[in-house]
Amino acid sequence: MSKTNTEDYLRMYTQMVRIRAFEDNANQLYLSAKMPGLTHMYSGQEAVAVGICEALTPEDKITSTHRGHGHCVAKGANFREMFCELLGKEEGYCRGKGGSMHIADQGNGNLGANAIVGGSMGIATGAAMSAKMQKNGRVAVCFFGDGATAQGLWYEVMNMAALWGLPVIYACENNGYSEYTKTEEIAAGSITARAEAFGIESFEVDGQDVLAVNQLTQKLVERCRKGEGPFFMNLKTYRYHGHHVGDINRDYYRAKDEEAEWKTTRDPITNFGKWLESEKIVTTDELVEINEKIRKEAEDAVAYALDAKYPDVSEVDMHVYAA
Amino acid sequence: MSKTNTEDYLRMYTQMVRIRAFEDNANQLYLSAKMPGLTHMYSGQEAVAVGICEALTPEDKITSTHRGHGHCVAKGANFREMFCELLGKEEGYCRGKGGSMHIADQGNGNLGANAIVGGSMGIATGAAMSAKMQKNGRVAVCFFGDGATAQGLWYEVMNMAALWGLPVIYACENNGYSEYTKTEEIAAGSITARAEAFGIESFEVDGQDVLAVNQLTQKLVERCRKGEGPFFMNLKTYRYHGHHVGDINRDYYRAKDEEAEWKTTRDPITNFGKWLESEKIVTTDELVEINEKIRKEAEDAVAYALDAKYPDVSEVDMHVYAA
Amino acid sequence: MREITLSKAVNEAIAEEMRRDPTVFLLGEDVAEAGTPFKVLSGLVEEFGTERVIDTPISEPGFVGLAVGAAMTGTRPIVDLMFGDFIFLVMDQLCNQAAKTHYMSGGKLNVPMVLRTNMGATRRSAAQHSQSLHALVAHIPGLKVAMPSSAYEAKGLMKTAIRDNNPVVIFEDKLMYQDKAPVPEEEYLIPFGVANIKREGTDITLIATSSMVQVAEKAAEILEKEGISAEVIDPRTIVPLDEETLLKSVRKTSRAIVIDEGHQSYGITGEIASRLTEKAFYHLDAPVMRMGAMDVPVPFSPALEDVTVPTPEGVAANARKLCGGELIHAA
Amino acid sequence: MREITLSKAVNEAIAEEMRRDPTVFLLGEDVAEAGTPFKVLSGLVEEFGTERVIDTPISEPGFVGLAVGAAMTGTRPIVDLMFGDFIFLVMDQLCNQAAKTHYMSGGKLNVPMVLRTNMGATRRSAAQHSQSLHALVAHIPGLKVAMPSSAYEAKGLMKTAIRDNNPVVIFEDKLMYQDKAPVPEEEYLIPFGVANIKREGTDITLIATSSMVQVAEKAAEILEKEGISAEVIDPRTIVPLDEETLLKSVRKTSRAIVIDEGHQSYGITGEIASRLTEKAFYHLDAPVMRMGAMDVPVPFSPALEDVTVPTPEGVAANARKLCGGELIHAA
Ligand SMILES: Cc1ncc(C[n+]2csc(CCOP(=O)(O)OP(=O)(O)O)c2C)c(N)n1
Ligand SMILES: Cc1ncc(C[n+]2csc(CCOP(=O)(O)OP(=O)(O)O)c2C)c(N)n1
Ligand SMILES: [Mg+2]
Ligand SMILES: [Mg+2]
Repeated sequence: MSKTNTEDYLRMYTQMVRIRAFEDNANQLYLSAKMPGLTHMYSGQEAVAVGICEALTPEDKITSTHRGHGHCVAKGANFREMFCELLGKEEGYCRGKGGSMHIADQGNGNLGANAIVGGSMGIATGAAMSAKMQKNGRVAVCFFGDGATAQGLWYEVMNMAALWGLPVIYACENNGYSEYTKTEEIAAGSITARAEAFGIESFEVDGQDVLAVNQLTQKLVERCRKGEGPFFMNLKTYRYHGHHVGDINRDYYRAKDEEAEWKTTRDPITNFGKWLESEKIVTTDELVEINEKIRKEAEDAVAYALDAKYPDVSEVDMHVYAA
Repeated sequence: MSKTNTEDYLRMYTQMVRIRAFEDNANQLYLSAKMPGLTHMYSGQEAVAVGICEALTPEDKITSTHRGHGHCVAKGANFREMFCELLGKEEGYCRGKGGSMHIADQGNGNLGANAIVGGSMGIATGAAMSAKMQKNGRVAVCFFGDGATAQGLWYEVMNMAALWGLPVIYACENNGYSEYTKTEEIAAGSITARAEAFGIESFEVDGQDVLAVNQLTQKLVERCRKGEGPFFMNLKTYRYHGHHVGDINRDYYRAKDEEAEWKTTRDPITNFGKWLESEKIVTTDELVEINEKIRKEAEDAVAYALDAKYPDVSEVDMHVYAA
Repeated sequence: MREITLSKAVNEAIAEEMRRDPTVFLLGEDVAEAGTPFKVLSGLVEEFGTERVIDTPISEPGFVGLAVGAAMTGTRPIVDLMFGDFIFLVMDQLCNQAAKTHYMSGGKLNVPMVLRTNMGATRRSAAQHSQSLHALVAHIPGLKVAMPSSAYEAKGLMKTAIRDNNPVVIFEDKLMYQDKAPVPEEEYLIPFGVANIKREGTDITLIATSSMVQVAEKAAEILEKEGISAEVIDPRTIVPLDEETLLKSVRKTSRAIVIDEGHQSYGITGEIASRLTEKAFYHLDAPVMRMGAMDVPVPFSPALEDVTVPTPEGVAANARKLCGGELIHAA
Repeated sequence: MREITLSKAVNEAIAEEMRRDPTVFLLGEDVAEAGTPFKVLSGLVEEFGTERVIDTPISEPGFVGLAVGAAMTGTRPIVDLMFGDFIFLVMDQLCNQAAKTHYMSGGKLNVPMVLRTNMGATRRSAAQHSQSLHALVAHIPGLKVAMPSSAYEAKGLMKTAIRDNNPVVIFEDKLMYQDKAPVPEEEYLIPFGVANIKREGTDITLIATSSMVQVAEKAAEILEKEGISAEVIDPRTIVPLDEETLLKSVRKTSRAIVIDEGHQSYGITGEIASRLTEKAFYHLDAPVMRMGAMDVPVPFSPALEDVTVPTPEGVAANARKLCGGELIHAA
């Protein structure tokens, strides 16, 4: 493992911590009834979003999911605009119109979180299609969950992506659950084989290992830019919280032991932090400092967002149609 | 090859000839402007419908396609009611309301032709589900074309069929074309591998060989009844006519030579007839007699249907809702 | 009479029908152990087992298709579609297949299935989890469409739907799952196509669907204090629609507002208003007014979302104008 | 002026826009060499190549999804949906995604795409290939909906649609592809939301969409012989709807019939009739009448199919009654 990439490593570490901090605050906002609606926490899956997005440029596109805060942070978004969006404020990335389930830092190539499971599979593939047509070398990454592989749309768009050699990477965040059901109970055969059947080169990766994810993505992005796409990544990962913030009593579908096991032995941040220390890339103090700085940044952003103003009611029928 | 099955063989031969005769007459009706709308000829694919349906009981269900006359005949329908339906007459199987694209002899377990490509994949799978729930030992066969494998619905229902072990057989009539396009240009990877990826046992069969089709289907039907379904059959076959009756000039997408080759060397009826003769199961004269009888039957039915009356106009708003 | 929640009422209706008829079964995402995210179906899998309360993959078109096929072959599926917004995903199976099978087969095949789903905004769920899309299915011949306005209707209409031999779509308002209403212990069914006069009145008719019935009732209370007597009518099913009851009221009051939570344009208010106008034109003192949801995707921000749907105050204000003889839009 | 078919008009519009703007491209089943089953797109692949005229697999939800993504990222896809009936398959991508993206993103993302499809019965194509489903998309905020009534409109509206920054759905009547009309050689665009007065008249207003404009015109000719002067108006786009032009006419004639080929119930006629009634109530001598297609799946049999859609004779008969002061339904 080369140690010349200190800066990259630190950025990856930082971005993972930023996601965790964002989610901890979002969860708090929800639990204290300061946040409207409902939200799905990304905590536990940070290495996926960060490992992938760090291999992309801001011009590359991603599409995101109902569990989309992590992708948004990883693709370069600011806390302030994100918290404003979560609270329905005017300064939110979507002027408060989207909320948690549609959050996106569009300027950094995020085409949007989506509340329809699998709903963005066509959009990501279409973004890759337009990249190919415009010969601009851009790549599109389509994030979706293991449960989303049950949507027929995926097979339709994989077929077209494969036929036309589109620069798209399908990234399945395989956290083992679809809402309150183990995905293995609702997915027959092999998810990876399904992509392979369309002639799509596929990879199974440890989604808790940010470096493994990042290195694979870098390779695939490069190959996509050369016209060798599409690709499929099956990333084994885990969500720490319930399906959504209100999903508290989950013993009936997921054992406490299993949760504890993942959190204590496979946490992507802890493990990467330890590795950084063991490789002498950072000191414990430096890590603490990073964490502290981010904690502060998140708190400031929350305070800012809580104070920020709501959109004027006249905005309600703005943006139905583009000029 | 056992020769004790003379009766079965003759019935299969007869049914294939009946389909061909039905289609020749339907084509004539269309060309002479006596038939309204448009229609898709099944000629060339007879061994698929007959090989499969001869392995089913009338209680077993099938779902059919836009190219559905062959399935309908093979599942036991009469010419009269079929021609009446094609001409929109009251005595048609659907009282003239369905026409060619929705033709079905419902009493023999045909759940209907379908004008939505892939549209019946869920219906067939649901019929299998209800058979399993009702423990009545019935099997459902879902006919569809190679082009239909591009519909996402197929992957959704295969997943459920595989998860729940449903007694359904997916029968892909792989005639190489989707309308005016070679299917290989619009299907990536391997169609068979797509089914296998869901853990579905799959078979590639010569769809021009009625015995091969029938023997495989018998096995799979039996296994379905024992709870070992679902299965997938990829049946290589060929359509002789254009995509629809009006598709006359098709050189731009399909070579005349290719058509001639299939018709002269791989015709399911001619070849099966030759085999029956060579195995001394029938004489040439007997085959001529069968053909002659069917020709007459078809002509009579056409004449009957041409004379039959249209539904009364008061039927237009009958059958919107069931009582 | 005991009071139970709308959620419980739906649960009871389904349980009773499943007990009565072994061919009835449930199908959908997280309907079994989880009892749906709204917990409406809790307890059913314990009583009826996983063979009749079936968790599906996230494959809406697929499992609606399965239900159509199962319904054609001797069973009576109830499909749970978690959010009404997902109806867009199942339109082909619902409208090209389920709705047309009976007709296309010349009456030979039936599709006795129920699609239960929901509607309703102001839950801060944004544009893809807040729509009220009943107008779309009401437009398709072959489907019946029920919109319960309370626990009482929810139970009685659900039981009727399950016994109906046609595909029926039921829209429950997700904001009302915890609302209680008196529901008899004894069995009852509510026939389709029979409107319910929730409140009698003489000056104006408020025709309202689903949760808008509550809005209309609150408006009627406001108006009563001002001496305006409003009649509130709930059609209960929009297909079939009980025109007679609506017409009778409008002929009496000479004024009407149709209130619905679907988008106003090309929604159901235009149809209802037109039928009334066509058949009671010479009784009307003013055009039948319509109040639907705004023609905007449902915004997330509470500051915006609340203004998109009709409110009691809004209804009262319009009723006041109509009764006061103000010719609102009329030139 | 030269006359060309509607089919040719659509072809020209697309070709001109593809020449003008390299980001415009075509996507659909058999659009390239085959030029679609209706041959509307013949010749385009020869000029623009298979990189811009793209044959897709039979994956309607998939390729509409691709178009949405492509539209969000710098290109302008025109999607060919072979039959309007298949719109049920693409509703999620069209209505949950394309229609809402601009709004949900707070105006940051645009989806400039065109979905061209068709409508129209009496082609003996039965229930799944004959529907006129424009009401469904007209109900969804964020979509624009155009319904050309002749080659002239087909060209001008298509060009406007391609340049529009929103998702636009265009319904062409498949019975009209071979109908000819005068179409200028010079470039022109028809703005959305501007109705066209096809024929002036004073006694009654016939508002008709798509091929029903011809029906209305024929009815007007019949009526003229009887001394009844009918004004025929084609809204051209139903979203946006040019209310002003319609209202002006109705205020003048005091009577109106809205004629459309979609199912009548919960279709577009109720909306248009309601808007007119709301804003011109006191000018009306009779309720605005509606003539949609029957509320039945489209039957195959010619003996049945023909009676499901409005005819010139039927329109004339109703107009006669309205003008004669017969109070059709009114009690
Ligand atoms: C089309 C659709 N069906 C159902 C839902 C409800 N739903 C939201 S998230 C979810 C589970 C998704 O599982 P997965 O794709 O594995 O993502 P995860 O939540 O595990 O990140 C479901 C069923 C939805 N939003 N959209
Ligand atoms: C959903 C849908 N898309 C498109 C069509 C138009 N169409 C009718 S048949 C056909 C080709 C089908 O090919 P295949 O499934 O291989 O069947 P084949 O015609 O070869 O028997 C198409 C595209 C349709 N009827 N339904
Ligand atoms: Mg998951
Ligand atoms: Mg084929």
